[in-house]
Amino acid sequence: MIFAIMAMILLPLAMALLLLSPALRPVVVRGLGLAPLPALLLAAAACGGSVSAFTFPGAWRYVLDQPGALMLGACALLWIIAGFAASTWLAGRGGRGRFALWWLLTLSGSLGVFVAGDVVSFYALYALASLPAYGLIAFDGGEAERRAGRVTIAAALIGEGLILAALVLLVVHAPGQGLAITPLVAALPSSPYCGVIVALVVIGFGLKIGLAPLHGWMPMSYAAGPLVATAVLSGATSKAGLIGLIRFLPLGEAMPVAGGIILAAGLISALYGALLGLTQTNPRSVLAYSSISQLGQMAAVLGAGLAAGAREAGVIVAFYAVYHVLIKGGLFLMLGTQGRRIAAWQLGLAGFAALGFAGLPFTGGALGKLAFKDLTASGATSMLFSLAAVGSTVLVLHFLRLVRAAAQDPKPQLLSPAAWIAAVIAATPLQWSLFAAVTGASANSALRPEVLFDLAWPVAAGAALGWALAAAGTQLPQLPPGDIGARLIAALERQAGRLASAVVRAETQAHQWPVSTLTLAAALILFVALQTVFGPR
Amino acid sequence: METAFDIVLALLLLGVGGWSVIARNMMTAVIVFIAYGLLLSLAWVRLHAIDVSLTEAAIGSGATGLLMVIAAHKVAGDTKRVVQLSRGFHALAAVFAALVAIGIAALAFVLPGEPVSLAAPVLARLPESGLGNPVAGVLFVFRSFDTLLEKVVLLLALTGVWALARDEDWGGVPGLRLFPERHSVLGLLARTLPPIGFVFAIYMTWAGADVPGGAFQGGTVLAAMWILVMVAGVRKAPRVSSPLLRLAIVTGPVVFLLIGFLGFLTPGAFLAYPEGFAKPLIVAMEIALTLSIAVILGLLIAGPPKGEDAP
Amino acid sequence: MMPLQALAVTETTPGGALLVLGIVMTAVALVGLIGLGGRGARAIVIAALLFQLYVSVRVALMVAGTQSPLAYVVGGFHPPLGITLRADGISALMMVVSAAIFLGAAAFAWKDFAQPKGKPESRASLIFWTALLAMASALNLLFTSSDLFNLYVGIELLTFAAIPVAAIKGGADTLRAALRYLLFAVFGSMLYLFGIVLLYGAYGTLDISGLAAQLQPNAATLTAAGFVTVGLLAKTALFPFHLWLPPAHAGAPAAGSAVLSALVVKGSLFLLMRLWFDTFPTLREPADMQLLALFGALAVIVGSITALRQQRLKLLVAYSTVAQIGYMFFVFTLAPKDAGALIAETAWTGAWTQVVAHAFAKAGMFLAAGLAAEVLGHDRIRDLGGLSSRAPLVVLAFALSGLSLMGLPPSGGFNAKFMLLVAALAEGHWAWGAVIIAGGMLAGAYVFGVLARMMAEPAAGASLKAVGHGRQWIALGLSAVAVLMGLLPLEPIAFLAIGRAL
Amino acid sequence: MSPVLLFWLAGSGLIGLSVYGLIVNPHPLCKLLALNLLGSGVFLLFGVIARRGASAGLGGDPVPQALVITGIVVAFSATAIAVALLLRLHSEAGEASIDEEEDGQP
Repeated sequence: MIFAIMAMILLPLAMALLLLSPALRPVVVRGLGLAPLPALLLAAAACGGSVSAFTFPGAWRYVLDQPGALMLGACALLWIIAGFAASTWLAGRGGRGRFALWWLLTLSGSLGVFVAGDVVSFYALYALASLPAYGLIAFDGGEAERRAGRVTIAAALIGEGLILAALVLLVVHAPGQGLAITPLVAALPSSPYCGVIVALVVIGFGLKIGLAPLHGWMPMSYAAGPLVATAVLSGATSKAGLIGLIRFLPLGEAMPVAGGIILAAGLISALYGALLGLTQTNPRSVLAYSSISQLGQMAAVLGAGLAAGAREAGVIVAFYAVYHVLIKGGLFLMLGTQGRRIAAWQLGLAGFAALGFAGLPFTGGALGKLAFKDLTASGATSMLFSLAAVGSTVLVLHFLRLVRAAAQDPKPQLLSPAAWIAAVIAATPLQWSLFAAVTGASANSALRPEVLFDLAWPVAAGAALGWALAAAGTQLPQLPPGDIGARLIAALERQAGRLASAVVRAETQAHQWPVSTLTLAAALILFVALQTVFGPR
Repeated sequence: METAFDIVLALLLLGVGGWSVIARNMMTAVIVFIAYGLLLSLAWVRLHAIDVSLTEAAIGSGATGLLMVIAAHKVAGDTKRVVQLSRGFHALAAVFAALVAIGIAALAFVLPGEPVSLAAPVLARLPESGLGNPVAGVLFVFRSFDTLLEKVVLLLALTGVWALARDEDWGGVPGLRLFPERHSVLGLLARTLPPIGFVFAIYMTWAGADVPGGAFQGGTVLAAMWILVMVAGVRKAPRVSSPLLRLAIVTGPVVFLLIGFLGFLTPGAFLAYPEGFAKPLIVAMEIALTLSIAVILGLLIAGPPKGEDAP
Repeated sequence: MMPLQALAVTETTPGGALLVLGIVMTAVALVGLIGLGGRGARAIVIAALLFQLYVSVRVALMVAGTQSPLAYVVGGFHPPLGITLRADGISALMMVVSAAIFLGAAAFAWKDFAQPKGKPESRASLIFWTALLAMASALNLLFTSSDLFNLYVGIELLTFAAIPVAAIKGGADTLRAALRYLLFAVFGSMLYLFGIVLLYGAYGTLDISGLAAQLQPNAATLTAAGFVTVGLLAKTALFPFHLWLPPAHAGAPAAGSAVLSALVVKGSLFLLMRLWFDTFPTLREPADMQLLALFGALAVIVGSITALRQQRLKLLVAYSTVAQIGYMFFVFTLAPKDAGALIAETAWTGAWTQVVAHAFAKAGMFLAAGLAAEVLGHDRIRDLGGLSSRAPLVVLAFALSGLSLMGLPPSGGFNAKFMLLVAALAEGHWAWGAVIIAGGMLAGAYVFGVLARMMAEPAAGASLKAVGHGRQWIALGLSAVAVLMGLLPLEPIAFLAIGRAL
Repeated sequence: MSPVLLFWLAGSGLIGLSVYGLIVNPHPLCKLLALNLLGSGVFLLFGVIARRGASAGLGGDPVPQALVITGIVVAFSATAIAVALLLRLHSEAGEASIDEEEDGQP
């Protein structure tokens, strides 16, 4: 199994190295869809709930547990489907070696992060999942795409910084625990900096999953770049943030305050995403807001789990995420077929699958919602989740309307419809087959009438609301992708630019000869004075 | 009387040194600096450091001064002052500089009371080397490693100066021709002085083992003679690629290194002298060094090679 | 006994003669090079550097084998009269690193500084090879000498060797940079010299361990420490005393820049660490050390942001050196004299890992930048497009070095920053921790900016030349070492503490 | 007043003067001159320390005196390189200045 793990991480990197040879480049590009195969096999072996861990010399550790395996499997599947789509799409296109390079690097990190068992590997693979995305987003694009790429990278780098701080604090205040994540997180509640670490973890990974108000980069990022790339970025790499939360929140300990805050943040994000998504006119941005909403719900479930000390929250969220991986990826791939006409049955299929986000009965999404029912059973929480489901429904309908009405994409990115259909169709049976293993309950319980009713009413209400809005011709205001987040980013960009200019001016001053020598003399005097005043006697 | 002399000398040093710092005209500043160097060698005499005094006069004032005169002569036209400093900045610089000076001056009163000195240990072990001059003993026996490295520094300085030749001039002749026309007085001097200087230099080197003097002082005198000859145009400088010149440059360091390695064989340590052979070896080394130092100093002052037909 | 303070050694140990050879053999080669008028210059250089590598590895093996430092009493005259050489763990480490990088740089420059056919020598070849040998010799002297005046001669030797390399191209900008470098460096060494004058005046010895044994915190000593430190800061180009570094390092030929940035600035830095841990361990007071750390932090932030704003690749890389030097100054405050052994050792290992990882990464990066300029005919960052298709190995080398500079695992840069961060956060130095993290993020930004440009399509009308594979592999190899250092375990390395008290 | 104290004061004054000159004098040759002055000040102080250490029948401690001689040679080497650099710069740029041009970057 350890070889499978190594193969999973190294195969894409090896393929990336092969890109150096011009002769092999087309072969590698054609084989993009094969790179995630080891991951799929690996996930299949561990979805049942066994945990295996491997430690290498140098304290590198890999862990394959159920939450990791669930998301690993789903992501691998999406990467395979998107990989084949990408190969076809790239055929004959300029710069495909470049695209394949960024693709393979992201792939390696995006899958590896699910099995990383020590802080260093995790940090490395997390970075690998985040940073090369720039090349995918900015591929062949203009200034707008490059800016989207820059913003994505900036968000990723800031997240990396916060996470590094959290990791080091974890290590420092759990002396003698080594670098493996599990013992470190187990020692976390007794750390004097527990609150700080949890805050850093939540903000750091929250940035990755677009937790409002840290979501501004996500709609910008998903609106740019080739759709085949957006599919994997939205479906697969965003889950790196989720696995981060699962791994680094001490879910086994009841931490009501921290859990409550995360729950609240997640729910706010869930509702915010659903609501603000309605103000978008680009289907890609709508999907991005849907991601914000969905990932917000997942964070909320984790928060609820943390508040209650429910260790199983991790598995449950991972299970719910499986559906999101495939459907979100699939929907983006579908947008890539827009140059062709989308048949009515296709739209229906997409609608059915997307309504799974709202918990439409018989979808895999419904099973996901059932799985976390127990954790979110308290009155207000449950109500808010239902409200989020209503919002999701309205958002999905808005999305479908946009897709149907969309004129031909100005630069069609013709992808084969087979790809998205495969992803969408695979999701539901996958969820059904995994349900029992995750919850321990039979999947048939999802077919009980009262359960069906519980699941169906928010969808029905949402549908009614959506229909009513459409019928009344209500015009919601239109906001730029990223709404206040985008404003925030623009302001930050301006301020950062101003700050950088000021720093550069200061540096120019400082490196003038008279200034520098004067500083040297001043430093000399200061140094001796400090020594004399504070120094030893 | 002596104290009065010292007070006048110290004040003169400060005054002349300060003048060279604030002088507007660069050539004035440089000439003042040379005068300052001569005053300084007097101060060294007053500090009972004759070896240093000779070196200061030869190198610190003489050779350095000559280099700076040449430079000041060539850049005399420079007027551009890109950075205009404000009055406040000048004041700030003056304050900081004064603070540094006051801080250092104050140390005179707080230096640990017991003067420390290695004079006794030096004298105790000097007889092993057969040398009579304790400074030479430090330079060539106890800390000969420093002296060896200092020779490498000189070689490197030469490399650094040569690095500034133009590629097309490489291999040519160093361009120290201040007076293109034959100059009668200079020519006369250049013909009569060198033999005297040569003898004097040999003496200084030879004597350096026992009384103040040594390879550096001797080498400087030789270099001065050589420069005089070159400046007067009596003899052309050799091409920098000339094998003979290269040989002269490296002779000193090679002999030094060889004697250093000889120490590995007997008595068994790098730069240690075989018992009883210390003095002859050191004198041999000094002679070789005098030659190399003279050539290197001359070349350093002559500057990078110039093309044959450069003006 | 302070943690990490050097243990005194007074007698020549077996193998001590290797230390002399490590310094003198390159000097012999240098003398030979000048004497022979450039005949066989490259063969002499390679032979000398190979020998130096051999000596360095032998020294490292002997230090590791005996777990104690090597020492050599030059001429048999013990301090305070004579000079001793001494190699502890850090000396041995730096000797090996320096020999390896010098060899890499020499191999890289093999073609650029060949003797022209039919002529005995060209200016560039004589000067470059002589200076290279002198730098190698001077660095070994700095790594092993334990006499403060001898070290003064060493830092001057190093500077005088670096100047011709910086000036060898000969344009007005380059010359200006070299002159700045020389004047500022000499200013620094004069301050250093005055410091040791005071020390001699107070203690009558210049031997590092002899001084440490009798050190009193009196005014003369404190002043001396100040002068010595500030002088060396000027030579190390710590912000804001970096005025000479970017133009000088950017103006040198690629192999020269690599050596200057990777090793030469480390020479005076090594001396500074040596002084504060071995000569003045008792003076390591928080106030002053915080001042050093403050300069370091400013270097990290200002250097990185300025690098981000550069338009020329070599200047960007040079400013990145300004920033990376800053990290090394955290060690002074993160390993205080009253620290627990574990934290002190973690900070110590982190700092040396940073020194070594930066050396390899920066050497690789400068070589890559040089190759990029050769392929494109310019080094404007805006127009780096097309490099990835023409010379992918160059881009790879740049990326691997960048990985280490950003501090992403697996890389030596990560190990260094991780350990420094551990020490910073363990002792509650939140500000320095934040700076270390922010520096990594900024480095990520400038490395990524360059990589994105390199991966772009070539600019219209750009004509790309081919460069030899050999030199690309050298750049890649050096960068790869920086990355492979990430395989070391994240814990204090015992070798670095050989010869010191814990 | 002993010569020791006198020359110590003179040396510190020289160091102060040269630091001032080094900071404010714009022409590199003036800076070089200030550096030489700084060096001579430092050497003079070393000489004072040597004089303080007069013992065993010697007028001064020979070790600092020897070190000063080495120091003078090293300083001279620096001067030689600096002058060569300065003159070459002068002939390349028409003006020897180490201040950056206004537009440092092309």
